[in-house]
Amino acid sequence: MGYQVKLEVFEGPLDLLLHLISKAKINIEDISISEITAQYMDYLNQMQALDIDIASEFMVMAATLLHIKSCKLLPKPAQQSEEQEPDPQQQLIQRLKEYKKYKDAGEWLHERYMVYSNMYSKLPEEVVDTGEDIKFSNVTKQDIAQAMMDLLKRKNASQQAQPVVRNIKPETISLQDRIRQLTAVLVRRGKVLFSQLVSNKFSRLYIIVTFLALLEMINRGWIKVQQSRPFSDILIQRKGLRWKNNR
Amino acid sequence: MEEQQMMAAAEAILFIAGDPVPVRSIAEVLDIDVDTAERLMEKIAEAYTSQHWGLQLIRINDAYQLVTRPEYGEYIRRFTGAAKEQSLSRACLETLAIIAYNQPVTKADIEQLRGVKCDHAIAVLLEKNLIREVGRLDAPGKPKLYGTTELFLKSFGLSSIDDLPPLKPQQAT
Amino acid sequence: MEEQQMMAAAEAILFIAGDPVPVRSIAEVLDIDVDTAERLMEKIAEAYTSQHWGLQLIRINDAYQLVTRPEYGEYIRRFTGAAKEQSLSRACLETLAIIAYNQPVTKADIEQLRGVKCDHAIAVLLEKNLIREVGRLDAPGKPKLYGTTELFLKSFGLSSIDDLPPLKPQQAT
Repeated sequence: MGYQVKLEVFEGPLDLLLHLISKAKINIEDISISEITAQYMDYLNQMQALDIDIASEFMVMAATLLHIKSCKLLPKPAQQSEEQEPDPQQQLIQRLKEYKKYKDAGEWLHERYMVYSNMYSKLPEEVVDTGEDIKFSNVTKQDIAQAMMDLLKRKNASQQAQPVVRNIKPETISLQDRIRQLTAVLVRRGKVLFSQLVSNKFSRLYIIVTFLALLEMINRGWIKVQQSRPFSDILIQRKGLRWKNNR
Repeated sequence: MEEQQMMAAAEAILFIAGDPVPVRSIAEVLDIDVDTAERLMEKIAEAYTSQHWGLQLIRINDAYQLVTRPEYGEYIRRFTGAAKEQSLSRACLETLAIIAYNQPVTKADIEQLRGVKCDHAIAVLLEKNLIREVGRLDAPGKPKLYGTTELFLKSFGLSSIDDLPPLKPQQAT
Repeated sequence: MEEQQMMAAAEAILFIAGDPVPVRSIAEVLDIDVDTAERLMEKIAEAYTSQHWGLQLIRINDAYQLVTRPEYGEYIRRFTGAAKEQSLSRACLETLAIIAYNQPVTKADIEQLRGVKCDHAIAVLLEKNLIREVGRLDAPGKPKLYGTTELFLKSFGLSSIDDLPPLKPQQAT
């Protein structure tokens, strides 16, 4: 591990250029191409030194900057070609100004979102014929699976077709899924600490489900657990658990 | 927190819940004692009686629930009548499927998936003994967790819950 | 029917519906014309602002919806155990801004403006249901066109896309 320098992350070459311009405290129109090019290349070199992948867009912009710089060094072209080709520096300035507008709009949206994502709505009441008696005599397990798949499909479809309300979304994680995940971990690693399976970045529900999954796995005789003393970490070991158990 | 703000927060919670909300849940969420919460709820109920028009706050044992006034039932029927009425069997089947595949699961989880309130379907399934309460979630509302019963397994010829057919992955539309 | 009663009935309907209710549905159920219904909703919205504490009536396009006030979001999350909506990344916000102001717009247009690839940001925004495909451009490759959704309006407190502030022309940085 080498020495790590924290490098600001930019959303792209335009973002980086705007940063350099604001650092220099100048207007977009007043950029000095040779200065900005030097600073831009300097930043790319730092990224390279830190082994950060440089996206191709940054390289394209570097080439553009160098092109503009070289144009400035060359004698003015004849008039006819000046009419045909717009000044690349002016083009770049135009792009920067356009981009800055949306960058600012994005910041405005961010502030709004922080407020309005705190608004919640109520779920609609279900309208059913309460006089009806339910009959499940002809219903099979396949119908249950189908109902679940229909639901998921409907949910997908409705999200695309008529997006209206974001209701409160409690995260859901199924016990079966968690058992499957834990099985995969244990088949691969043989043993694992409980603390490695949950951390405070997970929700309480997630931790509960993990715990329930482990209890279920103990119950099925798939794993064995050890705790050296109260509140200490729990060691979970594979026992008679093979991948096919889970099928 | 000032009383006015506490009333506002309590009103928002009652609205979102739709169901009866125990006074102690309100107390827990607002970090006040139960007696204070109780007085708060009575104040809201009074305000609803004097100011409000279509809604009222009713008390059921130790819980309060925001409901529509019966006088406007006719308009509600007219409104919901325009919406397509779903068959109860279908509503119950969907609810049962969600519980079977995601157990243990709260009512809120089920409703989120179905996109509607599911009180009626859950009541019917409980009554038919196809689902049962398997515990409570450790959240201020202490919501009940539902799971399927032995009768459910028997009724659908499953030897265990793992016998449920796997769900095919959903294709994005 | 007196106005007071109509307001009460409309409030009850809004509560039952949960989702945004189009003004014309209200008009139909109450058997009044759309303009009268519109005025009624405005009156309810005002009353909610002055009398209610935790709730408000918002307008989204031609529909109205009862929602909780943003100030009390934290209490609702505490009550339901829901996670806070994560803030959107800068890439997503910039992409969303471009789509909101220029819709319908292709990915190529967005990428041209931002100067970077936007696949990931677009995928996230689609998943969060803030944008959607609104069609395809009649050009080689038939590229998809993107636009914002109603959820976008609601999530950003806009009653229509015209509510977006004008883009600031860039002078000084």
